[in-house]
Amino acid sequence: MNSSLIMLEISVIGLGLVLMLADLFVPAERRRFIGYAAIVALGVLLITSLSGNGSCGQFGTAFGGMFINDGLSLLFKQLFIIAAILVLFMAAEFSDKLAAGSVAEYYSLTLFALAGMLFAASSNDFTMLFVSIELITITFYVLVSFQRSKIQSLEAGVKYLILGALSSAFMVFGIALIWGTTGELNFTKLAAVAPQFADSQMFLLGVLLVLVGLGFKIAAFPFQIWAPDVYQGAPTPTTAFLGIGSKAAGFVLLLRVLFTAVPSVTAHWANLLIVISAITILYGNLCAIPQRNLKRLLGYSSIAHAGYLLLGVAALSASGQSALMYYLAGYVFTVMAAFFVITLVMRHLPSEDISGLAGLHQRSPLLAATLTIAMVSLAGIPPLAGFFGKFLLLKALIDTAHLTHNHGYYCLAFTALIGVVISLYYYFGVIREIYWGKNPEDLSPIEISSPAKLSLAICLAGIFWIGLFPDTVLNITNLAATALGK
Amino acid sequence: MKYENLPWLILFLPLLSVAVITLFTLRSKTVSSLISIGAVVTGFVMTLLFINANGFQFSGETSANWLSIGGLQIDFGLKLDALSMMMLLVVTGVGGAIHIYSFGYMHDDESMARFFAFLSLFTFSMLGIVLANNFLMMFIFWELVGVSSYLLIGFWFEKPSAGDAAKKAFVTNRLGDFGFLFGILMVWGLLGSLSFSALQTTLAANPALLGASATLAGLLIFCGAMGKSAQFPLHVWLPDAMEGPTPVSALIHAATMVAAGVYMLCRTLFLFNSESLHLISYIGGFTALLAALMAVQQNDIKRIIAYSTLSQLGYMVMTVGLNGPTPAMFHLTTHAFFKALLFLSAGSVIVGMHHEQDIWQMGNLRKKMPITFLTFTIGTLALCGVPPFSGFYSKDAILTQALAQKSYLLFGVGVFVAALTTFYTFRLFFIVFFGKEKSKAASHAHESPLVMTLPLIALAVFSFAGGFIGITNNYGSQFVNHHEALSMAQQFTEPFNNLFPMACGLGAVAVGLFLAYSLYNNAAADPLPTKLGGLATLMKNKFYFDEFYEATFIRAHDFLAAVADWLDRWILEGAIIGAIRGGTDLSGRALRLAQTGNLQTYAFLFVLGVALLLYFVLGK
Amino acid sequence: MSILTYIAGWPLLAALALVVVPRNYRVIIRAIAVLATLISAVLAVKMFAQFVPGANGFQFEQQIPWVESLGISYHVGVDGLNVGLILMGAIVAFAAALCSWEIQTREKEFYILLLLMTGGILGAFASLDLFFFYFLHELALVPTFIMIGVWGRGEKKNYATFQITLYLSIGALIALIGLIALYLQSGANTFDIPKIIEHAKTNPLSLNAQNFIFPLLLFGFGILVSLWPFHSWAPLGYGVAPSPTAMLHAGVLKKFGLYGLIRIALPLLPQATQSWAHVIAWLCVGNILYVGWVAMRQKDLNLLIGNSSVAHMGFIFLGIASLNLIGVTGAVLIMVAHGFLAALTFALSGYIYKQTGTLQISELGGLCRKLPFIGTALLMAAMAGCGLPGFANFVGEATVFFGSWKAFPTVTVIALWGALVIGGIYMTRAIRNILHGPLPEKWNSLVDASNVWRKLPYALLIVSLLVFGFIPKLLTEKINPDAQKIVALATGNLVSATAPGASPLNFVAQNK
Amino acid sequence: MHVSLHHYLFVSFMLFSLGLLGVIMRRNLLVIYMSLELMLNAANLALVSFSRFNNKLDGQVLVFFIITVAAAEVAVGLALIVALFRKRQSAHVEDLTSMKL
Repeated sequence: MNSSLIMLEISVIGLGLVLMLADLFVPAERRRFIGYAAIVALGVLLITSLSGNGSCGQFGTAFGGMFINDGLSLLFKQLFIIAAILVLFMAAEFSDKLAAGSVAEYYSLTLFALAGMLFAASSNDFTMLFVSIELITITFYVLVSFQRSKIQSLEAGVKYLILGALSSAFMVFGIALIWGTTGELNFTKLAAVAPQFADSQMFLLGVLLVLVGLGFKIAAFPFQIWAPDVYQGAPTPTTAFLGIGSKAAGFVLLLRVLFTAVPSVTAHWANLLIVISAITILYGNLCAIPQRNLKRLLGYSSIAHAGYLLLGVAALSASGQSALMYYLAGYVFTVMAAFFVITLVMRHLPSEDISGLAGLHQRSPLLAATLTIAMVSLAGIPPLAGFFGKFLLLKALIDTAHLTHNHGYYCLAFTALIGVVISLYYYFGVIREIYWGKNPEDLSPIEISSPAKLSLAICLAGIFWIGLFPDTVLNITNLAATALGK
Repeated sequence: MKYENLPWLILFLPLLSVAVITLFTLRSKTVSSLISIGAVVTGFVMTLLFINANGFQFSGETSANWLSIGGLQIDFGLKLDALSMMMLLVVTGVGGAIHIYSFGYMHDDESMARFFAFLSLFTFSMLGIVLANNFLMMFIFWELVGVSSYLLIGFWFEKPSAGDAAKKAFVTNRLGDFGFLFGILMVWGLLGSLSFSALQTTLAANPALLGASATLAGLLIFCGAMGKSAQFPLHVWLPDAMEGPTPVSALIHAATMVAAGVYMLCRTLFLFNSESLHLISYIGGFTALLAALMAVQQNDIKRIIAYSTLSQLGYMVMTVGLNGPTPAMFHLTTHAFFKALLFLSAGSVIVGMHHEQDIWQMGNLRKKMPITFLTFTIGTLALCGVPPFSGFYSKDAILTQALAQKSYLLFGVGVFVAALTTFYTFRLFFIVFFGKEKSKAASHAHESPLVMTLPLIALAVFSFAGGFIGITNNYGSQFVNHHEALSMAQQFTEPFNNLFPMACGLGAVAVGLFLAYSLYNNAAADPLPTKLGGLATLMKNKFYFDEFYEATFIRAHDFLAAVADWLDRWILEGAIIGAIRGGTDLSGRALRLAQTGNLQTYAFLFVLGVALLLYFVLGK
Repeated sequence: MSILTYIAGWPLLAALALVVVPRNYRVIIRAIAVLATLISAVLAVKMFAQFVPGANGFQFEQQIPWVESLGISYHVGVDGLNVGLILMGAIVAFAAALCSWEIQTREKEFYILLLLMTGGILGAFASLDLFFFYFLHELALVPTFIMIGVWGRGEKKNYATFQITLYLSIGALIALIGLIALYLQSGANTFDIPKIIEHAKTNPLSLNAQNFIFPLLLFGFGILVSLWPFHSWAPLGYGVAPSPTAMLHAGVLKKFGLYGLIRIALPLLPQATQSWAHVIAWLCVGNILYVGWVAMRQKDLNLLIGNSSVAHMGFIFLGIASLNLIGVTGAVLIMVAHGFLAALTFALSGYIYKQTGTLQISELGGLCRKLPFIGTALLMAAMAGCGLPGFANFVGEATVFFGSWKAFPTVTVIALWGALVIGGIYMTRAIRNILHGPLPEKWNSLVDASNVWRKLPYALLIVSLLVFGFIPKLLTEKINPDAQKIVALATGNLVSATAPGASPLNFVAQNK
Repeated sequence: MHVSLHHYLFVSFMLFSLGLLGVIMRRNLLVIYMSLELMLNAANLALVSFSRFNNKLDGQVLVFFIITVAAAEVAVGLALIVALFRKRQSAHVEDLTSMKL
């Protein structure tokens, strides 16, 4: 077995530990620089991974098939690292609102969560799945409740804790049942034997319970209930990371389980997936309509986006999966941009009420434009990332519809359409607040630190690049999707 | 044909003058008016040149393709034959006179340049109608005539009444045009062409082509004439159109525009079958009678003349309907002369009276304005048809035609209307020029300047001699296959060949004259209302047509508009869209009630979700 | 590099440039915007002049692969159908940029959005790739929203802003689903319209597919074109929009859906088109008659114009529904003509609003006295609006009538009534109440469009209307050959589309 | 009496359901948390018994993982609850509704 495959994960964890130690020696006012150091390190890792001679560049399996490096894991690992980098930037901006002097802890916890995600990306075994998910979740318990001075942060933490534990309990039990019936924990092996158990109720129950756990992570109906509260209460960088990292981790695992481990079962669940994603889309968008708190609004919208992403799963086709990943890639930058602006604009406000955005176009045209672009991209309007992603998803969906003659898919497509239109209402409501919001109480210009500018630039570049030049990313995602198949 | 380009010049000079005036010379009254006058007078000269180069019997076309889309071939072409050339003369000649007259009449109006631009625009459109060689082109200029009359009637747009009159004229004409275009489409659909000559040959080859819809098509086309020539039931706009400046009334509402309808009927006569012609003739006769009756009780000098125009147009249409295009065009031409003359004289009177138009404020003007008095008299005699004035010949031709067609009812109507005409004209004549001054203005009236009286004299000459200078020959050569040209002497005595209609005509004149004299010589007030009672008020109020249309057509459209608007506002916008909006919003507010914020509920919903999932998959 | 790329590219480039220009350099910002639109207008005229009528295939073509795996490529080119539209769009955009002097606050944002919108829509008309066709059109959605929201007028602003945005995106998304379905069903595995059409010639779409896709396109695009009963967004939105936005949107953007129907639906879904033609024809009645009546009722000038422009869409739909060469050509003619007209009317109403601060017709009156130029222009616009010969609209409408007469006589007659009578009524009423009559005291201070820059946009648009009204051949000879191809594909036979020579008998034969 | 796999599974189902009920019913955070642990251990029991009856060891290995993870979870969780208790002077779920709708 070659442990060189997990060098990336090891180095991330090591980095986290180093940061913790560094915390002891660096004086409090300098600690935000720890973050920048971490960012640089992660940047190096990212570049190596992109250049292909990094550990995750070389494909193969380790730990007796528990751990796999393939196109899928590569793509997701890169996304995770990018997300982490942006989150660290954000945290550096946010640091003064975090518990005094404990910034470094925040950084290292972020890195541990990242490590969990990296493991999730290449887990090919239920044990690995469980451990990585728990690593992510437990770290997030802390990250969510990190603003200990703020009651809402703690409350969000507890809610996340209880419901997270509940879901993992279900998941564990599901794993137990799967293993009990099939005697396999490894996805690849399981795929071989699964067809025999296709009608064993206990096996199906097990799979469903695992899906419950994953459904919780991606905040899909009917396990979406936690999302708004946690998004609202958590410190903004955490919310961002939660909205991208752990959602993406959930999705990569979902893909692995559904299409690598039990494809024979999944094939029968088209209608289940259709219904789930349809309801998820509608729920998220409808609830968001009257919402005034921006972070909570994005919480609801992230539910809706889970629904859109599930379109790609429901399509049950390689193009669907690739569309899903494409959409996620765009989603990373878009959401990051949104939360970055929220961080910069609202960190000094008591609550994240939308009215806080009034007059933003005067206070900082850059931030105004960025948030607008983020909202437009979320709404899925050209020429931004969100549009091409939705386009691909719809295309995959209609393709399946016209191959399988399952009219449910058409209904799903129209549901998505309705969802998009509803979402336009509240996303554009945000834009309205930015450009012609009523009586802004504060018109002082917002000064933006250069690192913040840099990361905003990264986000915008990503949004436009993925929206305007899809070819490269699309090839990667197609590759990843093929990796899933075999 | 010789001078092939002349007609194009004749047509486009006025347009050019419009362009020049609007673009450059709006500032200067004189230059603009001279440009416009120059355009039309040059046109007149060119027409003369062209005619004596080609002669009246000549007939030809010159055209260029304007639009060609598959089966739709539309030429921009000029048709030149006796009919159009004669009309060219009338339009440019009478028009020229009126242009010159207006130079004096409008002299102290600060937007005179605009006036002349409009006048040229009108001339252009009218010439277009006259020269058009196909239906669509005729329709195009038809519309342009409509709009230029709209502009001219509404020239004094600050006056609300002027604005309203313009609007009314436009919309009423539009109603006619609706039928016209409808008919054009129908004809095109059946015969596949729009060019008059092509249609004529096609129909001559195979008369059955129009088939069952022949009558309908004919009547629809007639609708156009109904609008422009103000035939019943679309006659209501013409009297109001008198809001425009008097030269306009003379040019548009006496000489040219209103004649367009009749001209168009003669131009497309080959399309009409006997049924449609029959109906047309009765509409014409009825209009003639109706208008004459209305005229009897009007007191506005211009309106009286306007109503007489209506009834004369009725004559013409009736004659066309009686399959007599030659007399119709004959009367059209002479009418153009003497009616323009009357209007312009009336204008001169109005100027002399300082824009007083009520005849009961005038009186004894023959002393104050001798020239005007003279020309007016000539006009009156011509209108009434006193020999040897032009009107006598044309009206006699009409009556003869009616008799020849054995349509005795219409003949009777014709004679009766002749009597009425004489009556109301001389009523006007006596009240205005005889008796004693009925107001200060009348006693201070003065003669108009030369620039105005000269055109009067010119027109007077034609009104006198128009009857026997060979107009009928020219038209006859157009319509009657083997038409033998008459010498001037023959024409002079022509009516006396068959005495009965002439006798009736003259008798009618005599009766009318006698009545008018006995009632209105030195009358201070109108004795008629007391004599006629209800009928008089009916006449005075134009038989309540305006009120009737107001109550039906306008009201109906406004009602439908109100309904549509209501539907749009309350059902579509309010109910349906509102329901969708509100429904979505409400369902959102309802759904989020699930987010109680209570952990227990969350856990419960979570478990419920699991149960749901399991049931959905395993339960079945 | 195709000239089309420049026509659409300059505005977008200028928009980018404006981003870096400091906001207080107002003159420069304005100059850049005007210049960019001027350049693309000039280029468009050049392109229009160089266009060879009846040349085989597309002209000024350019193709750059964009996403090979999906068969998406940046592919622009013109034929008779869109050459006029691009010209119109470019000119209107220039006029709109000139009219933007009425914008006094936050010019920078305004011009950026305006240029974005312009480039997008010009590109959309030029593009021959389903994806870009949609993609570029959607660029206008956000600018429209922000422009109406920030610079709009009236108290219904917010409501109208959201209604227009949501309504339009519903339409766009429905159309998008239709387009994707078309892409998949065609089996050509490319978004390239000419390729798809070629492919469809040999193996056409199944009847089911057609009957599924056509309604999506019809109603998706129909919503964008304010087809009755999906029209209510238009008057509302244009009522509150700042005039440059209204000019671009009502004049140019609105034609997108119609162009889409002609370019995509007719040739690719012939059977469905034929079976739906009646529906379209009768929906036109809704536009022409019903909305015409609504227009009669309006108290606000912009609402009146908005409704009348909705009514005009009816004629275009009628032309398309008639499915023959004459009708389709007429439809394209009106699309061009109405573009100029709508732009002109909204520009004028914008001027009047700027001067008087109201568009309530009852408030106005006698303006011809104080505003001779604007008044005359408005008079001409109104006359063009009720189909007066000499203006391009008449040619288009007449052609449509001739075309639809064969297919739908009844509807044609109704349309005639709407065009001649109802149109005449509300236009003359508007003139009577706005321009004619005595001038109220309070308007004695009004000033007319004085210098040439102020007059230029109006003059430009009027001239365009007159040119195409007097010499329609300029357009028709370009439109004809390609309209013929489209009609041939849509009806499946060349004979009914064209009757060369038009000898009476074969017309009779066709009526049978 | 011979104890078969199903008996073990039944017991673990019972434990699981008990834990579930506890989570839904009880108001005190700590008790809820304990019930969650109960559910985890129900899963453990199932795993162990499975591996006992299938003569495979992976199950028991997984159990060790679960126990470890659970320990970590408890550590974090209790700390969180305590922190919250400090702020609120209550560990009752009804008091945790500052964010809703």
